[in-house]
Amino acid sequence: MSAEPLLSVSDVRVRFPSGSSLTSLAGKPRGIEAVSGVSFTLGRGETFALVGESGSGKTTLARTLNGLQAVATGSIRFDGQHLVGLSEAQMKPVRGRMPMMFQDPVGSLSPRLSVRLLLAEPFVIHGLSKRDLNAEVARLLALVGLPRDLADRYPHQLSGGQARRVGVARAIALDPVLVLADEPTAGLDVSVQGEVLNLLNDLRDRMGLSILIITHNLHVVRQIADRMAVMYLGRFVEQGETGAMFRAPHHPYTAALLSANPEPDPDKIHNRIVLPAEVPSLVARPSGCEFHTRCPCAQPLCASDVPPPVTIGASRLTCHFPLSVEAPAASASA
Amino acid sequence: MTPEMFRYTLKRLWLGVIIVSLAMMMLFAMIYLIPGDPASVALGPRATPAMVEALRARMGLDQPIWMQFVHFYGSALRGDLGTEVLSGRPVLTVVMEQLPFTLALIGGGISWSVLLGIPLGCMAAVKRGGFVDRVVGVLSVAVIAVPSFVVAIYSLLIFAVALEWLPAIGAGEPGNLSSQLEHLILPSLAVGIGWVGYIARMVRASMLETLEASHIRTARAFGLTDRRITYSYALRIAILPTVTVLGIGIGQMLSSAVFAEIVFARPGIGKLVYEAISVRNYPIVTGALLVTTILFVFINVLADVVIGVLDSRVRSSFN
Amino acid sequence: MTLLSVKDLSVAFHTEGGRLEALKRVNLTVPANRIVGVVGESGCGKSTLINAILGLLADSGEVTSGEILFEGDKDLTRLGSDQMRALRGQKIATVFQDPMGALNPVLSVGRQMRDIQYRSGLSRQQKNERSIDMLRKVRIPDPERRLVQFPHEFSGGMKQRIAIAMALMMEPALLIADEPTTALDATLEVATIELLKDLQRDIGCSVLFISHHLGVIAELCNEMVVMYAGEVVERGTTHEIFHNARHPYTRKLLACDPARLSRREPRLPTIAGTLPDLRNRPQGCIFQPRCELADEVCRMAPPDAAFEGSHVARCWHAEATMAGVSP
Amino acid sequence: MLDQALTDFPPRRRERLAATKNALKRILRDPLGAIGLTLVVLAVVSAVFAGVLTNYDPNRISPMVRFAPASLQHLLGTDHLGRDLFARMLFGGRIALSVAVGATAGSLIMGMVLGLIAGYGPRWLDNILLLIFDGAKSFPTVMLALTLVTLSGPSLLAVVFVVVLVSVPGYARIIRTQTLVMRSAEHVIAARSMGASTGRILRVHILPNIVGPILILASMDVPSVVAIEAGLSFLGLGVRPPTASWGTILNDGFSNIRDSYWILIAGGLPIVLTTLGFTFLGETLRDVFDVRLRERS
Repeated sequence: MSAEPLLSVSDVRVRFPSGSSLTSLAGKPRGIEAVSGVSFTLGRGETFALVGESGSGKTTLARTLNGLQAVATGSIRFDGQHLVGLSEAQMKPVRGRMPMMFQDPVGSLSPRLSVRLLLAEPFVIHGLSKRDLNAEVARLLALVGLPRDLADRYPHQLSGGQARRVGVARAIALDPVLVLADEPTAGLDVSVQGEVLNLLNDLRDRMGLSILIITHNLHVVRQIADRMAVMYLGRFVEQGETGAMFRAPHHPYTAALLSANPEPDPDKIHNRIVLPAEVPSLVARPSGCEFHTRCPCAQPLCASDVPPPVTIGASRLTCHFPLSVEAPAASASA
Repeated sequence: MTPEMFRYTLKRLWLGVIIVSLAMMMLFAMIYLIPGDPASVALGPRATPAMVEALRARMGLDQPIWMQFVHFYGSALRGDLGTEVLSGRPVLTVVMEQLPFTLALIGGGISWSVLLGIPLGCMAAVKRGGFVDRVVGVLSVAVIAVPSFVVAIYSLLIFAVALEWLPAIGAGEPGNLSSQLEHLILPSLAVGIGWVGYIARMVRASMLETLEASHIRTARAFGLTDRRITYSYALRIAILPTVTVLGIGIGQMLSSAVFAEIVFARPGIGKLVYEAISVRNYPIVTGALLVTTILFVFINVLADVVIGVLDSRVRSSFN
Repeated sequence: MTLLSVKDLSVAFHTEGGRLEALKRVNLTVPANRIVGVVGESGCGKSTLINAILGLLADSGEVTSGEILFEGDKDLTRLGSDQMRALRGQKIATVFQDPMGALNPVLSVGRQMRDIQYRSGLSRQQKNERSIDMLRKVRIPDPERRLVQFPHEFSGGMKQRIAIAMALMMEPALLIADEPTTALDATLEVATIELLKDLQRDIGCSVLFISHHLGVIAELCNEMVVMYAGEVVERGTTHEIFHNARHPYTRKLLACDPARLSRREPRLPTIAGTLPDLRNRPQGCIFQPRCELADEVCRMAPPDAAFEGSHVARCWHAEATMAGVSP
Repeated sequence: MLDQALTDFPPRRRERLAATKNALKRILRDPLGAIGLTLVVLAVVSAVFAGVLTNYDPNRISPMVRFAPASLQHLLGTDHLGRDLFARMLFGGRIALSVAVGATAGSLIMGMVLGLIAGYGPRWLDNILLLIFDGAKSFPTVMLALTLVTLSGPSLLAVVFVVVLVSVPGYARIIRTQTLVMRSAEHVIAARSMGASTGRILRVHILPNIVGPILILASMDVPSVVAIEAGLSFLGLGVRPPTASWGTILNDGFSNIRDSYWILIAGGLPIVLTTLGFTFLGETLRDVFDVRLRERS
């Protein structure tokens, strides 16, 4: 790992406009903050996982890194280059080195293009169509373990697992250094899920890729991620080394998420932290610590004061009353 | 009326006002851009340049364009659509005199299309692939395709001229309802028949789609009767697109009504305009266009409000 | 006592590409007051099974053999549509997967809850009171006010809880839950499972719980059924199957779940091969083309090998798997 | 750049041909589709070969044979001026079809451009365009046509202009909605994430997915264009007499409705057959090509 991390994100905020067009014309930039002051770094060859409930801002964050979503404030540094404020044209080469994989395996493939054209697309977009595209397509298909004759099929003729592999092949077409994988196993059966994760792991080992993976499956995180971050209402509430966080979560929300993970063992006795109520809306964020409305350990202080960042071991978190190592939730991890 | 509904209605009305102003702006632009000067059109080819100039001044056409527009817009707002060239009566009065006849005709057309179209569509959807479905399928396409004025001419030829079952021309004796209704049958059928087919198809399609929805499966799984599922769970949703489309349909029926009035020599806006064209009575033509446009826009507003009442999702997603 | 027993049920669909055998000789029982899980990957026939039980198979589908006995004597495959409808919602209630689409979007929640009580003979007021009670039971805050609201005014988790409230309102003998937690976040998922457990205990009904999530099945169910390509390959108590799986498919399926791995593995286990084409089933054992233990004998239809208790596996080598490697 | 990709991977022509053949077969399998296709072909052929199919000049007046009923001499009889109605019908078809094709193509192209701009452009532009579409659509078609023709004088060009004006907003709105849906579709975001330019996204990832249904829709709109042309000509506001148009024939017949019904048949029958043909064909095309419908079966 070189001295400078491959990707460093610092205090990034992303806002979505809301309200009618008339009020926005009136010059009042109301909006909701979907990503709210996120900072992290990602080293070369490292796998970093983002976890959190739906609507916590995971996908928005990944799209922001790729330049699909404008940054309101903050900075993103990728491979020695600042990304915030780049034009579409300047962003283009970056996107070749930092491709994205999308949730819906079939839906993320253009329905009227054959697999051949889909796989050739990255080369065409990046002005590399002088290469022998047929050979490139064959190489990519082999790389992801798909038969050559699949090249003339259309997305709707592929199974979920096959479409996912085509998605992976497209992502690695231009020898990237970082892959942003948004729920790469969503909607896949467990037996196929393993294949896709193994493929990603292989590619990481062979090509030295870094991977940013978004998933809600914590078991997947434990299997493939080196480090992880837990998002809640657009913020990182805790981030750290995966093994340590599974062993000893310090933020009550992390502990609750980890415990809310049914395990395939009927004899397991669960020490579950059941969270009351539902996730607050981004439009009306709670005061103080934003998790206090659902936190089992909330104190009066939590409702009034924003918690400061704390470092415990390798974990960084924002909480007034972090859990000790012997937290009850620790028993939930295997 | 709930406050939410009130707000929605108000917003929808406001949008209607904006659209009408925009349409007026476009109308004005078209009048201005089209080669051909309203004054010379009104006076005909044998007018001397001096006569044209005089009329131009009288109509305000010699003023700068923005002044003309302000004038045009301002007087329209006051209900002043100009005066008829020949009789000197206000255009609005002349148009309004004829409007009820046209509205009656459109009302007749809507009655045909709703009273026949909705039940036919329902029947076709419920017994999908059955006899009714197939007959309705072919017939509805056929009646949609054939232009209404052709229907008008042929029905006049067959039922009035050849068979003499129904009266051929006029709107019936004033004050005699049965005579008026008798005179309404053929023209309103010509106006409405295409829409019978259109609505039948529409109801059928959206009914089929709704019946496939998962909440219908839920209702079945709770053992609700087929009758209740069809008529109060599915039809309520399936009818929604029909309401919107009927709003638009009224605009198209207005077009058909123009032809029906001319073919059946019925009083009404269409006949008024047609006769105005032949004598180059130009303010009547634009005045009638403006009145019918406003009518059409606000009928659509009404349709949207009705949808809002029927479907709470629309209300809250608006804006 | 057995509440529901499915015996040798086969269901076929007529499709453009030919006859598709969606279910083949399916056997399972749901004892009274128990929760039975059905687990399997996509295309295994879970939904067809539910639709067959509810009598809601599509027009192109047909029960070709077998019976579905409910409360001992009623064969659901032979009941008329009126008799079947009398059972649905009253004796057999269902919660479906999609919480967003499960409720009618243009009718208020209260109206929909009243409508399903149409056979109760209660007054409108009484029906509303019962609805409010049920909403309270599924922990919907402020149920009186909520009753007049429309589905789009509720969150996904709340909608699913309303669906559960509706299903349990008539105190059915059997609740069929078709992946009711799949569309929910993990925190909501466990809350919903806890809720289902509590309500099942209160009402004393049986539950047939369909899921592809092994963890949820393990936590919630007393017994379970493993399906593969339209067949029940193994069934037994949850304990037996998670600890002593006999069918090679079950063992593979369990091995694939990353949650079962105690350590971080460089390679996650997978099942080689793909699901067979149900229009053209392989000869003999359905899993044989993908099975490492397959041999000549597997080309013949395998027996339902019975073990201690209710444990059954449809495999020639069920004994051998037992002796083989542990999962 | 797409073109380059396509030359690198030439689409296999044989496959395309087979697909076309297959589609044709499926259209003909449906009785409505077969009738529709036959009628459309008939209309097109009779308009194109009008000069070959009849020896009569459609405008030649023969006072000797006024109001002649149908006979071998005059297949559809003659009108009040003794003109051969069969010839007038054939030449009228030329007017009807050229207006229909020209105006539909024109509106389609304009609608597509505006719809793509509204759907993929900035939101303020979308809002403005939407208002303009709504404004333009709020005129009742025939009333607007009457006004414009009054101002500009009757002409074919005015008819085409009216048709374009009233149909562009409809097409544009549909294309806009589809574009909006596509814009947030995952495959388009995926293309953006790879760095594809806006032009490429519109051309390769959006347009091909919406153009099919729109073309089918346009083919189903041909009847209403035919109706507008014939209708305005019927009122004497489209084609100037003595030029033959189905509408002017109908007008001649209508003026003489008590003397000779066959003039009405010569004017009305082709309108009925053409509109039915296009509608039946369009319906079948939709059933054959609409992916959503196909998936359901």
